[in-house]
This record gives sequence, structure tokens and C-alpha cells, in this order.
Amino acid sequence: MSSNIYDFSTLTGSIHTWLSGMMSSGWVIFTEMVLVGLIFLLMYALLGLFLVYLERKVCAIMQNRVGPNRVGKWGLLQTIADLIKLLLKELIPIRKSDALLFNLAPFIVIICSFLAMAALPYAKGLQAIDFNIGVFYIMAVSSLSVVGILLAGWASNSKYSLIGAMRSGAQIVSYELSVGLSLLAIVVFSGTMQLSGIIESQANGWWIFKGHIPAFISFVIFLIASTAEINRGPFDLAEAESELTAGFHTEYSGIKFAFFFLAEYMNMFIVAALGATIFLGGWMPFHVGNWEGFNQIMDYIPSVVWFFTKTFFIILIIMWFKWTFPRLRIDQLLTLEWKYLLPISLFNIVLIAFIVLMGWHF
Amino acid sequence: MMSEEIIKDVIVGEQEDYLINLGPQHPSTHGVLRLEVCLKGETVKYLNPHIGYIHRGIEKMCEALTYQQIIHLTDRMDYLSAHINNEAVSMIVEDALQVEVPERVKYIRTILDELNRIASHQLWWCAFGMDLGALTTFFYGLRDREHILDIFEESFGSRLLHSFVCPGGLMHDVHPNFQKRTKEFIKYFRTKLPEYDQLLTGNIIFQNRSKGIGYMSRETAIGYGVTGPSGRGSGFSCDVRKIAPYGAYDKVRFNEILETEGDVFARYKVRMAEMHESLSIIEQLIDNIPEGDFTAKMKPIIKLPAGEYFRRVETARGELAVYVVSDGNKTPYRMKFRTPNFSNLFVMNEIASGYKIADLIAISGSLDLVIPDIDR
Amino acid sequence: MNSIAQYFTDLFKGLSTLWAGMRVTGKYFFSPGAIVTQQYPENRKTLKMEERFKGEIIMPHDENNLHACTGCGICEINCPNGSIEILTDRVANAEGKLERVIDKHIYHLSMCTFCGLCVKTCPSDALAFGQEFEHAVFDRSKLTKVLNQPGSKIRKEAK
Amino acid sequence: MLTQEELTDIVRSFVPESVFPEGTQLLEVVVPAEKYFLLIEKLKSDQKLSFNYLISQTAVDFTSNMTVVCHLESTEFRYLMVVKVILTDRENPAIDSLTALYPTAEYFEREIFDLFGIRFNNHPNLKRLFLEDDYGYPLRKDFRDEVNMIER
Repeated sequence: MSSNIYDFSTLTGSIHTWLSGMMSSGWVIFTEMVLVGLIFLLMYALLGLFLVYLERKVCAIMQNRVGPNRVGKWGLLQTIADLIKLLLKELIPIRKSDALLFNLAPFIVIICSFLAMAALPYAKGLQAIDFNIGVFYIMAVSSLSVVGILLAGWASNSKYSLIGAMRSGAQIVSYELSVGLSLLAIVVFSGTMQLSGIIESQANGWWIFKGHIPAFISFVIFLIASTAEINRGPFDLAEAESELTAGFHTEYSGIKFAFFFLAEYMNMFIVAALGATIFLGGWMPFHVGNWEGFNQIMDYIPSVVWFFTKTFFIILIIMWFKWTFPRLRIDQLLTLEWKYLLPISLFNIVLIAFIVLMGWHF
Repeated sequence: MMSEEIIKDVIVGEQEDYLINLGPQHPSTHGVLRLEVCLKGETVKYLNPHIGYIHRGIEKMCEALTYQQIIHLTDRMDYLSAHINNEAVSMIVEDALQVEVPERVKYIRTILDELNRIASHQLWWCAFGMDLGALTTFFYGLRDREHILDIFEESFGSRLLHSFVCPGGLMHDVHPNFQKRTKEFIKYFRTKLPEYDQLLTGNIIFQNRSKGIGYMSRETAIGYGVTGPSGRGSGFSCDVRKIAPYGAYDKVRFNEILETEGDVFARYKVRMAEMHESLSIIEQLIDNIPEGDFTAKMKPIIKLPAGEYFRRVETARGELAVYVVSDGNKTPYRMKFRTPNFSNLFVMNEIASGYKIADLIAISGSLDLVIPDIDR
Repeated sequence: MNSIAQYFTDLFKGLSTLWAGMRVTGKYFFSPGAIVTQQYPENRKTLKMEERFKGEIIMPHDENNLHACTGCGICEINCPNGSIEILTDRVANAEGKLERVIDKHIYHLSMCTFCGLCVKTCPSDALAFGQEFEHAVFDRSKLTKVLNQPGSKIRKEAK
Repeated sequence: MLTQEELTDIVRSFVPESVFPEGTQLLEVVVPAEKYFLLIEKLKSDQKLSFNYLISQTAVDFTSNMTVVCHLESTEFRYLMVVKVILTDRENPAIDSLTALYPTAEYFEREIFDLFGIRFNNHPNLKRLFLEDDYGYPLRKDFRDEVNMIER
């Protein structure tokens, strides 16, 4: 395999050596952490804003509308204007609410999605921390956000919020299983939980192509279950605009509401990125067997571009779901999980284990 | 102090009842309706509708207005079938004075009735989809409804509240383009209706959400006086167009859509089928509008002979009955509107108890309530 | 066995209905030509209302600043909301007789429901519907309009 | 199908005191208040009539009396009938409730109570429907509201 020409480890390595020349190793680590943190914060905010814009544009076009088009070219600055508005809005304290938990909840939600971003490989050599249990880590961290949602619902002292939060709890706890099992399928294939390892194992073909039909089934299950896990339509029962007005964040205003809003979109980005990494080869270019010329051309496209293209492809699919389907009812939601997704994914895992055992995969 | 009293007043159930107020401002009540819902977990134990937030006293206002002036008030009851409401009052005056309305007027009124019915059902379809969380339906429905509203605007000058009918006929003749544009619309909408089915009717999530929910038996429907598509979804044959044909309905062939399941999906199917049926009614009439006058000869001041008059029409939501007591003056002595939504609303407690709160939204959506029509 | 077959047919049937819906939205996603939104303030120049559009009540004046209103007050009687008030004067005409002419034809746009009764019943066709629809103002009193232009006179029909 | 005369005879056999005014648009019957519930119960349960659909129930204030007007329809035979009760006591008018026969009557009667102040005996939940508790009865002819009413 020809080495990827856009390897970020050379860049990060040179920054590291440059910093090491200036200060002691402890300070180097500290400076690097601050730098990485700042970059992530910036990326978090920009990506979140862009995703909100994207969602509004995508749904507008699907609905024969134009979408935001007044602020900036094609309305690109619309979400920034919205952000400024949200920053300036009054934070309304709720009477008889639990002030500590009420204020804590948005931070829990946003910190969880922030944590998960750290382990994602954005390009070759561009990954904040490469755990050897990366998949497990992201799973664990992203499911923590349910705590924030539950707290928000409980502390709001609002009946709508409470119902929304309880729904969300039931939903995330059950769908976590399917997400886990569908990711486990690829872990079984590649034999590692390290995200960089999983990507390396897809150098000669993505798992969705290499893993026969079981991998494809896992991919579909992952799409459905992760849509449910991030509380997006058709599984947006926790918000359920027409039933619970806004569910768990009914009582939030201003920047605290913006936190929930941003976290929701970033969670969507995280699951899409995870799906792209695990099933679609992450930053790996698209290669076809022995077509050397074709593969060469593909290698010239930077790995960052590959990663974001795949991620946004999955994001588009998730948005397409939301803007097409009606919402499920809570019991149907659980039926779908426990009667369809879970048995199928369990069976799928057994099948994959068998395939791996026989060495039938590529 | 004050608020505590109000809270005490609101909580009438048992101690452990989990009461929530759905409305008066809530995305799915389509207006200012308050449903006091008692929940057990997610299940609705009972509910109690509170109305009157936009009670304007139309019946009292009518007592001070002449019959021509009343027309514009009826627009504002069920604003989505404004034309049909207008027609009801006009017909009761024509009945009382025994005026023979020109054939042309009858044809045009019937076509407009059906266009209005389609527009109303389209808006219901979009709002119903949105109640269930399918937000895209809203824009597709409104996109197609715009074509009807454009036809209305061209002929009447207004899109929603067109006081176009007056006792004896019409305010003025329809626009010369009316026939052409209506035919264009029929052709256009025939291509869009299959999309509605693909997007919502066939959708497995939608079917699971609506089948077997909000069961209303035929007896319940008759007992509560639930008419219109909601009643016909329970097998209650209540189409006034068939029972007592008015306008040009005796000259067209159409079916009364009846479903027997009585659930939300049955009511949905009735409305979808009614759109097809309305299209075919318009198709039968649009080419045969006779030439003639657009209004009968009426005196400028209308005085109904003393007596009582009763007239029923089929609006998009059910049976609108108008009851007038006249003492021979130019204003009515008493005017009563039996509006369809008033009766349709109060069946909610009966059919929504025992279902989930998400079903409650679907049920209230399937009854297709227009709140100003309830309050009047 | 049968139930297992049922399970999978249900599953695939369900998925196919979902796909049918996604095809519709997907089709519109890839056909931006289907966008129906009108860009309102931008298209003001080209925006043309229907000729019968009921925007407001106006009293048409001709080039000599003449109108047709005799001040009979029928529109005032017929208005269900009391949005028309007519103030009349008695002015001596050429023959020295006192004749009724309108001083002010006051129209409260804020109370008007556009039922069209005034336009329909006017015996001299002095009123008409205007096409203007941008009625938003910052002060409610601006919605009270005087329909006859200052210095305007009644048009004398050639008898 | 029964003719108007046959219908009249059947009603008269139920309530001999009933009066049938002449020259009305629909078949009308005026019954005394105490026989009102009985008549409608029989109209509903009779196999030949089965007036099972209460189209509308309302009241009219004739200043000398209050009249409660019910429009009934038989969904099976499509008969229409108007049942009227004249209540001469304008201060405290009271009449039996039809809620036991037609569930929809519960709300029609609440509306009548709200707007006319007619009380219904045996009504399960006789509260005002639209207006505040101390508003008065606006559809009575002697109702005056100095603030909100403009006399013309």
C-alpha cells in the first residue's frame, strides 16, 4: 500500500519538537493540551453552527423551500446571528426548580459530547488521543449525556420536561445495546478496539464492503440505533415538539438552551464520524482492488476530506430520516429495539463470529 | 396568594393524579384549546376540555346585524370552510323568502364548496402529519393548497375569509379564468395525491401510530353527534350532501365515504378518499356551468317572514346547522349555529382515555378541530 | 416457522414503505427547481396582485380630482363593523339650492373585515377595492383614512 | 317511511298534551316541561322512530318565556323533529337534562346554561362553558353590558 501523502503526524511531530526545544517536558504537555483544547473548542463551535445551518438548508430543500438566505451569502451567517441572539437572551430562572441541577445539566450534556470528540481520528495522524479501547470509550462517554438530560427534566419542575426526560432515559438505555452490538460486529472483524487499528484494517477495503452482508446489516442497525440514541427524529420522543412542546429543554432559555441545541447537533456529528470511521474506513481513501491508477488518484485527495465527506454523508442520511418520517410512540420505540434490532444484531454477531472463525472475510 | 388559589381550583382529581395542561398555547392544539389531561405514566386517564378562550359571541352579534352582514361573521367560525358557512346562511334566507336561485349560482357554489373542502383537508393533512412528527408533510400540503387559494384570490379577492356568497347568489361573477385554473388544479393535484400516500399513508410508522388508536364506535359517534369525516370513519352515515342535497349535489354522482374501523386511521382514510371524491365532483360540474345571472333578484333590505328556519350543510368538518328565529325584522331574533367542531371536541374524553399521550395528539389531530368554530 | 416468515415479511414490508417515503423527500432534495417560496421584499417590483384583490377600500378619483360619492351613507349603514363614517356638508350649488356633499369619508382600516358590502351596495360606484396590502404602521391612528382627496368634488354626470 | 300525520299520532300517543303548531318548516311538537324527558326517551327508544341523533339543542328567549328547542334526527329513517319546551318562569328556569339519553346534550346544556341561565336537573357537570362565573346570561334579551356592548 502506498503511504498516505497527507500525514498529519509529521506536522504534529514538528510542533512537538519545536515546543520541546523551548521548555521542559511538563510544560510541553501542558501547552499541547491547551492548544488541542482550544482547537477542539473552536471546531466544536464552528461545526455545531455549520450543522445547524446544514440541517436548515437540507430540510428546506426537501420541503420545497429556500431556507436561510438573508444573513450573509446563502444565509451562511444566519446561525452565527442566532448564536449572538441566544448569547444575549435572558437566562430565565424557574421558580421552585433545583437551581444547581438545573444549571448543571446543560454542562453535563455538552461535556459528554466534547469528551467523545477527543478520540475521533480526523485524518491520518490527527487524533487527540488514540486509546486502545477507543470504541469502548466513545460508547461510554456518549451515553453519559443521558444523565444531563434526566437532570434537566427533573430539575426543571415542569411536567412536560419530566415526561421527556423519562422517555429519553428509557430510549437511550435500550438503544445503547444495539449501537454497542453493531459496533462490536466490526470489532470482531478487525480484532481491535483501537480506532486507528480499525482504520488500518480497512486499508484494502472498507468493512461495509469487506464484511459481506452481516457488516451491512450492522451498518443499518447502527444508523437506526444511533439516530435513536441522539434523540433525533423519528426518535425525538424526548423533545416531541407536538406532544411535549420541547421535552426536557422546555424551560431552558438563552445560552443554556443553546448548549443543549449544540450538543444535539454535535452528538449527531460524533455518531456520524464514528459510523464513518468504523464502517466506511474513516480517513482511508476509496480503493478498488488492483486498479493502481485509480487508487493513486484517490490517494491524492487529502484524508481530512475523506473523513468529512463520509461523515457528512451519514449526517445527510440521518437528516433525511428526520425530515421524512413521523415520530414513533414510546412503546413502539421499545418494540423496535427489543423485538427487531436486538435479536437481529445478536444473530448478526454470531454470524460474524462464525465468518471470522472460518476466515471467509477478506 | 392568587396563584395558589388558581392552582387549588385546577387540581380537582385525586392526590396522585398527574395533571398536565395541554394548551391553551400548545403546538398541537391548533388554537387556544386547553385540555386538562390526567396521566398515569404515559397513559391518559381522563381529560377535560376547557374552551371559551376566543368566544366572541357571534350568536349575540348576529342579533344586531342584517342577514347580509351576518355572512361575514360566519367566515370567522370555521375559517377553513368559510365558503360553506356563508352558503348555509345564504340558503336559509333563500329558503325563508322562497327565492329560486339561478342554476349557475348553484353550480358555482357547489364547485367552491368542494374546492374549499379540498383546501381544508389539505391543511388537515399537513397539520396531522406534523402532529405525528412528520414535519415535511406540512410544506407539501401547504404548497398544494396554495393553488386553491390562488384560484380563490383571483375570483373573490381574498384567500381565506371570502364573504363571496350573499343571500340570493354571489357577490359578483367568478373570474373568466376560473374554469381553466380549476381544471389545471385538478390535473396538478391528481399527480400530487400519490405522493401523499407514499409519504404518510403507506408509511409503517404512521400506520402503527394510527391503527387501532382512538376507537370510536358508531353508537358513540351518534350519541356525541360526531359528524363529518370523523363520524363517517366510525360508519355513521351523516353526509348532509347525500341526506338532504343542496346546491348542485343532486346533479352529480359521488359516494359517501364510510369506514367502519372507527380508529384514527379510518378517519384519515375517509379524508383522503374525500379529496379524491371532491375532485371528481368538481370535474363533473366544471364543464357544465350554465350561463346566466350570478344572483337572483333580491330586495336591498331583507326581512324574513316571522317564523323559525332550520338548515343543514356539510362543511369540511361535519354538519353545520343554522337555526333562525325571525320576528319579521331585518335582523334575526335569535340565531343559533350548531357547529360541527363543538360536538366533535367533546367526544375526546371518551375516545382518548386509556391511550398514550402521543396517541392523544393523534386523536385530536384526527378529529380535525378548528377552535374558533367551537367557541363561536 | 410461519411466524418467523411473518416476522421477516413484516420487516421488509415495513422497510419498503419507509423507502417509499424517503424517495419522495429525496426526489425533492435533488430537484431544487421545485422550490415554491417567493422572495417577498425582493420581488416587490414584479409582484402583481390579482385585479380583484381586496386590499383596502379606496375612492377612485379621476384626473380632475372628481369622485362619484354623493354622501348618501348607504355604505355606512351596510358596514357591519362601523368602519365607515361619513361627514356631510350642505353647500349651495349653482342654482342657489343647498345640496348635500361629503366633507369627509372616513374609513377605519383597523376595523374593516373586507366583506365587500360597501363596494357592492354603493349606488354610484364610488368605492372600490385597492391593491395595496402593506398596511403595517407604527401608530394605530394612521389606519384611519379619509378617502376623498382634499379639494375633490363630486363628478356631475352628463344628463 | 311514516308520514307527518302518522308521526304526529305516535307522538300524541306518547304525550297526549303535546301541541303541534301549524305552518312550521319541520315537524314541531311543544310539550310541557315535566313530559319533556319522557317524550324524548320514548322517541329515542321506539323501534319505529329511533330518534337517536340530537342535532342541536338550544334555547330562545321570547321575553315572556324561555323556550328550549331540540332538533332530533333518526339516523335510520331520516325523520327530523323539533321538540320545544316553553318555560314560563324566566327567573329560575329549570328543565330535565337529556345527558342520560344523548352524551352530546351534556355540552349543549352547559352552553345553554352559560348563555341563558336555564338550569338542567340531573346534569352531571353543570358549569359555565365559555364565560366567567359572574358574567350574566348574554343571550337573554334583557342582558346589558355597559362596557362591551355598543347599541346601534
